[in-house]
Amino acid sequence: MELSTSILLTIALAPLVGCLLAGFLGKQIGRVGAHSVTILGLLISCGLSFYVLYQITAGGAPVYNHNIYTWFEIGKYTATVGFLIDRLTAMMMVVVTFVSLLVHVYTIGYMADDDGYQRFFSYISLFTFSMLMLVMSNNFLQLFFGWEAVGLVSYLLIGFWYKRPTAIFANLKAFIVNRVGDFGFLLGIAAILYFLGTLDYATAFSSAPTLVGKTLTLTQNTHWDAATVICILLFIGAMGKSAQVPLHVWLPDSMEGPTPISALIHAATMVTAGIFMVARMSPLYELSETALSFVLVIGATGALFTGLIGIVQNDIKRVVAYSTLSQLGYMTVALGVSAYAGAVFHLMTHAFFKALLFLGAGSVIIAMHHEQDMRYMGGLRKYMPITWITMWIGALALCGVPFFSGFYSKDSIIDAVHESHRWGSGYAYFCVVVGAFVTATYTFRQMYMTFHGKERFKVVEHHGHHDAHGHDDHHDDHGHHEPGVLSHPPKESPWVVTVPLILLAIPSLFVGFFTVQPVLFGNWFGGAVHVNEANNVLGEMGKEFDGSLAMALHGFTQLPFLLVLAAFIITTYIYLFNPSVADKIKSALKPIWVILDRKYWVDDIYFAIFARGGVKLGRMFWKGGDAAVIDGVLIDGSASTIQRIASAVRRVQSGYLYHYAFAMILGLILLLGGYWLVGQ
Amino acid sequence: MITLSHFIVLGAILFCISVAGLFINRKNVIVLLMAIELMLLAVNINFVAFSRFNHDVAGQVFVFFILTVAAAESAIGLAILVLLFRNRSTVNVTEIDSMKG
Amino acid sequence: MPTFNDILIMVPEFYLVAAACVLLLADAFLPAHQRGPTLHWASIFVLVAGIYLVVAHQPDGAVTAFNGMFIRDGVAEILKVFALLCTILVFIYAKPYLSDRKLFIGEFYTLMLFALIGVMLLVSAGNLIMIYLGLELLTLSSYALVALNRDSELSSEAAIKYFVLGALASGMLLYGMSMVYGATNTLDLVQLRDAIPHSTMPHLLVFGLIFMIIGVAFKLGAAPFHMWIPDVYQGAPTAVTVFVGSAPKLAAFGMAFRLLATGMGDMAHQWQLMLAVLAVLSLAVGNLVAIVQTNLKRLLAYSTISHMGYLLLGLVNAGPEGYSSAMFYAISYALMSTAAFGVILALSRAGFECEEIEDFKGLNQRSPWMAFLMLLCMFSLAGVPPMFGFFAKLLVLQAAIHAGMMWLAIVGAVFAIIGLYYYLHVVKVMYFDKPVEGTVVRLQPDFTLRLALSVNALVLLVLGVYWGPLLGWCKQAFVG
Amino acid sequence: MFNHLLSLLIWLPIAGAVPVLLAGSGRPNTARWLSLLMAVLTFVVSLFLIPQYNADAGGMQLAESHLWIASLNVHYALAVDGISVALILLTTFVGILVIIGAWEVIQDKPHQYMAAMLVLEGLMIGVFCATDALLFYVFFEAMLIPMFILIGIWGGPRRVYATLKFFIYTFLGSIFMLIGLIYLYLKAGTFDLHTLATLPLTLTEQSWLFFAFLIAFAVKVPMVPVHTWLPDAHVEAPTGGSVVLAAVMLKIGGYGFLRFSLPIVPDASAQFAWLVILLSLIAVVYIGYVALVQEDMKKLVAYSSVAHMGFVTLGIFIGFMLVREQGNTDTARLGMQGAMVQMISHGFISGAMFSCIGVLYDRMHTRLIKDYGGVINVMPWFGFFYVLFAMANCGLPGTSGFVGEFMVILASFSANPWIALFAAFTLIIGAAYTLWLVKRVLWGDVTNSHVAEMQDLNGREVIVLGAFAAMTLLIGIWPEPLTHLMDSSVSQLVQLLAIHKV
Amino acid sequence: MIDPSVFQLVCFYAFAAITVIAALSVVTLRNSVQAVLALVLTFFSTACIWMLAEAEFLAIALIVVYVGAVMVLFLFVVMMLDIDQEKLREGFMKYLPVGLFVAIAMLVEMLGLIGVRAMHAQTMGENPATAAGMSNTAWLGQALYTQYLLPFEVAALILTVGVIAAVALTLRHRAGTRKQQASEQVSVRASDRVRVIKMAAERPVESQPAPVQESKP
Repeated sequence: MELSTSILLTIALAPLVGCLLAGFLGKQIGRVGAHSVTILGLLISCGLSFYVLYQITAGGAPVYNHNIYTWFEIGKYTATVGFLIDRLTAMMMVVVTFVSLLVHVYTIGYMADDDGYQRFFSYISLFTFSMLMLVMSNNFLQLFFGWEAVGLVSYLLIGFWYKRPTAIFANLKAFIVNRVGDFGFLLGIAAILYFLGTLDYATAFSSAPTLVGKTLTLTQNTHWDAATVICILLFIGAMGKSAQVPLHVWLPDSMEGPTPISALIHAATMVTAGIFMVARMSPLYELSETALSFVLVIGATGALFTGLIGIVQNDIKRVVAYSTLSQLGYMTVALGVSAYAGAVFHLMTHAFFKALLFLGAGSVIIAMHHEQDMRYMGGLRKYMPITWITMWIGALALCGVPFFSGFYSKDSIIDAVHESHRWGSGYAYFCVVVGAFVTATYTFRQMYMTFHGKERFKVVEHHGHHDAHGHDDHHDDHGHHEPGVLSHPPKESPWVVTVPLILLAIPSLFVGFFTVQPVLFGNWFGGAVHVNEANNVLGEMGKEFDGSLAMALHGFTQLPFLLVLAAFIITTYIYLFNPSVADKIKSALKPIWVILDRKYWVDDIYFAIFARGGVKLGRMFWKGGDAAVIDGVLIDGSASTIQRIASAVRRVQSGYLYHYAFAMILGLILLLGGYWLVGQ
Repeated sequence: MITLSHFIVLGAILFCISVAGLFINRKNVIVLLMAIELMLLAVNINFVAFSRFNHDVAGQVFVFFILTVAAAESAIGLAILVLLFRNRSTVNVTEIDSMKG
Repeated sequence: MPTFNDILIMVPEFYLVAAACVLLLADAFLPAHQRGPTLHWASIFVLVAGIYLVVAHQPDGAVTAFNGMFIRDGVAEILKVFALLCTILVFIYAKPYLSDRKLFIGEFYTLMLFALIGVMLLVSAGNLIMIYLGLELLTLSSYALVALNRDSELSSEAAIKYFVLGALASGMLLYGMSMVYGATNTLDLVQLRDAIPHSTMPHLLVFGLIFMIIGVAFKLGAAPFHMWIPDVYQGAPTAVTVFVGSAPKLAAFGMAFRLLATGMGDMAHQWQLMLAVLAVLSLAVGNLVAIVQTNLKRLLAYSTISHMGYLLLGLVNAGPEGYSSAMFYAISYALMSTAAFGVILALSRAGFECEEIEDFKGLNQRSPWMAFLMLLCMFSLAGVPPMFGFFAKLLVLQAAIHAGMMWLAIVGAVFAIIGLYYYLHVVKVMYFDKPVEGTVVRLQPDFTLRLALSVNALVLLVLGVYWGPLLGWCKQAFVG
Repeated sequence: MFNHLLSLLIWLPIAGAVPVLLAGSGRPNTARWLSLLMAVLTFVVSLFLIPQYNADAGGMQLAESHLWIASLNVHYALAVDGISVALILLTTFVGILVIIGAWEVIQDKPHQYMAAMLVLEGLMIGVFCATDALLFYVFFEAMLIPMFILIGIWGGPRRVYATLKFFIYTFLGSIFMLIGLIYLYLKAGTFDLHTLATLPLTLTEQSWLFFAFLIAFAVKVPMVPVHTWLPDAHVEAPTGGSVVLAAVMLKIGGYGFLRFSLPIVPDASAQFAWLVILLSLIAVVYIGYVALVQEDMKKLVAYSSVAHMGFVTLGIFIGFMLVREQGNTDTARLGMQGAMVQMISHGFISGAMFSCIGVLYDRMHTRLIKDYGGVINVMPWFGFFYVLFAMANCGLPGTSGFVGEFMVILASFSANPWIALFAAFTLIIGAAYTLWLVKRVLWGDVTNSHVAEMQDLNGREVIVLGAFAAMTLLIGIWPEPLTHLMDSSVSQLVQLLAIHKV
Repeated sequence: MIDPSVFQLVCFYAFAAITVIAALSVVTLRNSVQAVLALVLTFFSTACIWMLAEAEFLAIALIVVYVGAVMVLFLFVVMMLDIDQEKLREGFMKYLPVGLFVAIAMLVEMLGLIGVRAMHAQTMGENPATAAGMSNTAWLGQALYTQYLLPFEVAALILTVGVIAAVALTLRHRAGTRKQQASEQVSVRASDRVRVIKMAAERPVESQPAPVQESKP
């Protein structure tokens, strides 16, 4: 049965309606009204998404690819707005709407006392709409629209607490870094239009083979392969959005936003848009080995090196953020070895467990009265058991412990890299394997520092201070409170917080086990993802695959698990039994620690070169170019020159009669002389 | 034998003298007026000469008119001069420079 | 011998001479308190009737009278109509100014009328003698008019400068005429034109031509023969300046046309380049020096010099198209300058000349209408569409380009930009500056003045839209 | 009425200025209502263009022609094509908003202000209608007078410098065009643009004429390096003046290229297309950097206007590369459409940005960025609009700012990837300067007591900003009606690009 | 026997020399009165040269009009204005070189351009007046009153303007001076000047000395 357009439109527009109602009528409908309409919108959207997924996978609905309306039509170029619903899309829709729905619910608790309550709901609904437009698009234009729109919402949400200087710095940074990516992305779209003459996916993919042999002439002697150019340009976009090295710098800073959006946008959905996009463009990427190697190397670098930074972070959210960077690297590596399904699979599992980790961290932060520094936590498990347990589930999934969903996706990626013979796969394999150890290290460290060990906070009861705590604190600077001093003892979060945690813990546990076979090895995506036979590493792996259970059991003997185990032992020793070792290691490896703490100085270099350098360059252009040369010399200069000439010439008009007469006589002599010279 | 060039050269010389007079005389307006009379005289010599040498009456008629007009002109010029002297008590050209630039 | 027909052709001139004489007598014999107003209205009536006489009974094509001494043709007709019109405006504008300064005397009117007769004779001259006499009639009257304010130092200084330089210029003109006469043996312009190709002494012709061009250039006020203009414009009583800036410019164009086109048209290739050089110098000097002026009358004087540069751009074309454009320019300039000086006159009063640019500060606050009229004048002078002045510039630029002198047109354009600055400066002072504390700008209460001035300035806008007929008229005059 | 629709459009506001002026300073409210009435009336009349103009047929329609100056063969000739219709609608739309925007802001001689605005509106419509070069020139120049007055009287402290610079700069540009036009007239015997387009010209002639046109329109657009009048004029102009200047007047430069450079001197335009493209790219990159460091909000937006208008010239002139070197007319159409959409869209966005700054200025009487901070705390609704327009200004998809830039970048990639590379740089630098501005003005805690006292938008301001916002979003979400309106005309223009005159 | 033509030439040179020297004196003499007298001499010798050219009427007119009227006017003005002669000639020498240079440069240019050589061949030939069978004066007069009637009338107009202008500029109404008031004279009525008193032609018979209450009107 063909999917109906109105259902798809409803899926996309229901969150938008919620957003507009909550945003424009927020005052009128109040807090309850705001979260009710937006959650209702999401419920509709999510429910219908599940329906669509069902129809696509089980209901036998054909791939939906129709235009809604024409955006512009100029000559042979037509830009439209339309939907392409295949299995890839359907899965993404479910992930997006499901996580978003849970985040909406969670937000009720997390933002309970915030002034910008309605605004926040409006934003996250707007985000859901944008993300849906992105994943449901059937053309590059709409893809770009969604691409930028999620960027906008991300900008708004990172700067949600606009009074914080760090937040408004972070959102500007996030937007501009993303724009660097979009810069490449837009050029990539332009290149597609140039080579393939269309913005429509289906047409573009079907004519993709014509790219072979085409080149782009950059200079007289430089000809680049068309597919490579297109793919690298598009991937630059993905690097921005999915925070790949070297455009990763915005993501850790984006943690300035409220935790729900860290979970939704900066972990589960938006940052994976790049992964989704590359998977979507697989017919193009398959044409260029070079581009895929590029993707591979970038991803591998990110997977390892950003994970390392996570080890030295003390902010609970930042640890998760660096973990996200690292995991995005894994996904990218999967793309790089043409294991698109693996990437998307990891995307899905990661969406669940990373959202879980973020929301869990958020729950901790609520309990700690918005204290995010793990050095002032510890021993929280007895105060908040649900959070503790669910977070452990997420943590183990993240580490890739067999049977957890993360294991299936991550281990498959490691295997796929191992299988691949693509240029750079050796480096990538090293990175992802070491990355597994690093992941486990920072994850266990985080869990121990938060939930186990000694309580490193004090509880000082304030009286008559009821209003000052809680979520109003958002608007205060961090330094306002003495660190590690709480006015109430920490307690478990309300049900609106814990229910989403539980609901996310379930898929984190099981989704991998049940879906790994079809998604990875069953050609579940069908035509949505295209892999050349020669590159089909998953296909190779599929030949050896004999069930989820076997895979998990086999996993216990593999190198990645052994590394996780090693990390477990080390961190357990250090953080549970002998905390002083941590400091010793820190001082022993001071130089390395500094490198990691300064995040390889990437931020500093960028700030110095691009931000400060840009301003300096701008000032030079302005003062030197516009003010000095154009205005100073050309405009005002010529004006003052004319003034000077005028002042000089006016002196000829001396007032003396004999000068006047002399001028006339001189004129006569000149005319006579001129004629004498010229005329004769 | 007197030729046309004699007259014309004489006229030219007188013209140049008057021009020089206009220029080198920096003090007295009256001399300026006289230099102009010299110039007109040069013109008249030309006209008379051309008239005579080309056997045409028009030149001499023109001279007649020039003489007439010059008389009226002198009258007005001197009137202005008198006016100037009354107002400023000077006919010194170097002092008549309240308007310039 | 003159026939009745000769007199009939010259009826407007004779009528004006007679009227001037009657007014002269009336001035002498009317009681003192009646003199001023009577002469004023009578003069205006005389001029209005004069316009009628000029326009009415216009013979088809060009006719001559008194053995070719006098030519009555379209060119003369148009120039005369506008000269008369300008003089009427001058009378209306001048009246309150003159009354305030005890200059409301008969001599003003009679001398103006005689000057006007000079203008009319000059533009109709068919003979070198007539050119000379017409010119002298005009200039002698003008000398006297400039000096009319007998107690003013500036006035007499302006007059003596004007006189000496004017006499020098007419001396040069005469010298040139003598040479041309020597070369062609005739003084009649038409015969002159016929004789030029057969002249045995072509050098003499060019030589004379140069001197005559100086005479014309002086009358126009083209650089470097412009030196008198700023001082005379500033020193003369404003009521006289407004005249000097209008009708005599028309006459100067007429004179140039008669001498250069009618008389020496065959030598156009000789004088074109000379005029071009003069045009460039005028544009440069006029526009540049105007920038640094603080006195509005002096500024307008320099602006005149630059405008004469543009007029020369038209003449350089040396064809009917160029002449018509130059005439159009002369007319437009006369109307613009009359209006601009009219505003100065309207704002002046006893003891206050209102001629410094400073005096116009904040005019828009005090008298928005006057400020608006002045704004129209300034934009028109600057040549900004849709004002009249723009189209005049357009035509002369076109004429210059058509003559193959693209470089000249470009020079004209460049100086138009420079010129724009000082016109805008005046507008700026009126509109953007605050009025100086303590000064009171009071408008002359004279209703006729206000009405005429408004019409005069608005015409600059109206003709900017509806200038076709005037151009057609000008072109018609040069056909055939 | 439809026979003289265009005349009516031109003269209605101009004639309307007379009663407004006559209302005098004594009855300011009468003047205000009268001028609003006139502006609305003009807008309503302009709406008739949509049904009256046949967008599918394209070409010049609704023509009127009367002999104006018989002896010069000058005609009062009006006609519109799709591009003109779009620009006229923009003009009349903005015309209403500036009058509403000035309602109680202009207290000093409001009747003169309103009258000047109306006259300006009529003249601008005239520019877009004229099909006779001389008529075009007259409107083109006459516009300067009311603008000169607007900036000079109601402008900021350095208004005199700014307005003189504005006037002389523009005059400088156009006077050379006048000479070019005269030259053409002498060759063709007419100022009729259609005839001039078919006039054969040698390449040398075309080159000279090209530069004559270039300087005129480059100043107007403005292109680097003749752009410096714009920041000054904008900074000093009253809000309404800035809005009109940015929203409509700059478009006349781009429009001029279409009407003059393209049809009359196609070969020279093709030959020197690289120059225009180069200047456009410099506008995008260099001006982007200059905008980044501005300390005055209006100056920043003014510089961003220069950068955005770079896309207009870029979109027009890459057409030559595409058509002449590749025969790629469809892409050329895309680029040209992009340029046109950019013109319209920039009209709304820059108008809106300047209106926003006007809103702030009316409350604080300063335009320096450093005097603001945390405005969102006290003016949330304003913040909404401000962010919306800022996003539109940096070309966010879904807003009109994206459409034109998108098309131009797509088309320019086909012409030469390097061009697209530099053009697309606007994505980064545009976002940087716009959002940095937003950050410093809007976000953050309230920086000083003056900001704390600011009131949120009043109803009048909401109407103005809301109208701009509606148009910005409408075009951003569904540009098809706009592109369809202009498509036939653009396609005809692109056909002209291929015509060789030598 | 001297050839008349040679004699003429000698005379010409003599008068021309005087003219030139006198003209130079006009522009160089320190004393204005002397300068005027030098100018008179210039005119006089020029008149003689015109005589040589057989333009008798003009020669006489030059002397009558110029020497007799204009120069007298000049002298009158020079003497009327009390001018410090010494001061007025200061710095004269400073500008002489420039003046000389300008004058000579111009002379060279002029003579070069005029083409004096070509004129050298042109001789006077027969006196046209004599050829027409009349005197120079009649010859001139005939042209003046027929062909040049209009200019002649205009010249009259110019003279009128000269009179008006000169009077308007210089006539001053000093307080206390008595002068004619033409307008008053014209507008006067008989009643203003003469009072006609009605009175009886004869004294009545019973005439008495006037009573006290009766007073003279």
